[in-house]
Amino acid sequence: MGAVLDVRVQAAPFDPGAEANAFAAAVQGAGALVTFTGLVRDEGGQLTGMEIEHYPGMTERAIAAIAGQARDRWRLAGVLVIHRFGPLAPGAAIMMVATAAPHRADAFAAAEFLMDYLKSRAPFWKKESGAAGAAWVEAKAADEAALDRWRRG
Amino acid sequence: MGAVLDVRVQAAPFDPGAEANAFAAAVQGAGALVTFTGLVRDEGGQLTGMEIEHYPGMTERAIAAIAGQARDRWRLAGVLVIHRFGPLAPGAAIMMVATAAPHRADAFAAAEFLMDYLKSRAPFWKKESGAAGAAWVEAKAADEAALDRWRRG
Amino acid sequence: MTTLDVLYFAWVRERIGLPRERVTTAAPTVAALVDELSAREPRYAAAFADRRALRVALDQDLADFDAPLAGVREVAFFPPMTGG
Amino acid sequence: MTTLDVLYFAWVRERIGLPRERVTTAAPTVAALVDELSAREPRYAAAFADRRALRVALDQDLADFDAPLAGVREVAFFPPMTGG
Repeated sequence: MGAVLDVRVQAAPFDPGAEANAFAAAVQGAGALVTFTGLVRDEGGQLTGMEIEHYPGMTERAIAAIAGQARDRWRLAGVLVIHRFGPLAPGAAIMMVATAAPHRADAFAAAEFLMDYLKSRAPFWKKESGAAGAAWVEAKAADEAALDRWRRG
Repeated sequence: MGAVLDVRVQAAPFDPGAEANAFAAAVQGAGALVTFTGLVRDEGGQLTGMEIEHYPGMTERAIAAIAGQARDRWRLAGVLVIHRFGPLAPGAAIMMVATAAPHRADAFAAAEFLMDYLKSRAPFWKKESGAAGAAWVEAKAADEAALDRWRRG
Repeated sequence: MTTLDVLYFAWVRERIGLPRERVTTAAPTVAALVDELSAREPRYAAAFADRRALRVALDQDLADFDAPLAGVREVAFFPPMTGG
Repeated sequence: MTTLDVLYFAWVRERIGLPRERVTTAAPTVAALVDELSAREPRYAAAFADRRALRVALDQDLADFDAPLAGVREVAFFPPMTGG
């Protein structure tokens, strides 16, 4: 099916609501739209900023492969992935995924799948800055474990 | 926890992207935001419009109860539910839910739970109009079955 | 005898031809009320023909057909919901 | 002997002190290349000390440490990803 596939890796800020509306208009006809937006937490004011490093070239390639898998696995009208790199302020949108489908179960499952794979298989690394200095965010075992549920199908 | 709880049942159109951004700002501090938007499908031009009937009073009560259950069950920073009634044009947003949480698994699960319950337990009825006339949308066995997965926990 | 507000929605409303009415009844349960209404006129009988296709709410909470009507002020009949 | 672009990201880059370099090597596998680099200087040994904490990509695809380097032009070392 002629699903919309839009992947962007960028330093520039983006407006999640405006992107969701533009995506909904682009896939018009689909009844169900799911979005996930990841925001920089302020950790009760402890976090002063975040920096995201990525691997140019591989990033786009990895995200496109993950999005393609989602499109093969569920009945989707479209997939949107936007992921920022560089410095980000507390409250800023780090990334978003949006999925559109005729039925909500497909849109939800594909969005969760995309998030689980992006978190652990796309080459991004987060470094958080606070009063105590800057530190690389460690990968969580739960994120790696989250991939298991998609291996059964 | 002082979670944002915002439920609106209205005839007026709404802007899903603008609502998602306003909700994100209201719950600032949460790292994960999930939205679901239900749109009127055009069924390849076959559908000329939709009318939604509801049960004033019970609607708000049922949605508030469902949202309260979600808030008790997952760690959430906020829940937003907007559902329209009255006439709707193809492509229009029928309803949306948004959930905000520290972690994405909670935000996704709560959004799916809200959708499953809203679909089958909130008193709304859809009537679709097309070239062949108007007809009430029939409830799907799959929607009733979707509730089962939430009964285990 | 008690007087109830009885509400109809969606195709139940269309078949019966009105959105709400006041009904004075001695019916002890929802099922007894449905029997009483169905005996009135064919349009009621048509609306209530298949009870498995109907849902009922008592004072705006979903209930079963065998629920008692004691103390209830508002009864609503409608098809399975299709929101979302 | 072959010449590779070797890239480092996140704390691997910080420990080694540079983002990329050209390496001429006869190492047949990723593991052999890691051994060779680790023998160079303490900063490499520090970066590669715990291989379970490292990931490797060959020509921008994730690979294992026992993968062969034949035909590969770009090797990247980095910690587990933390995007999303």
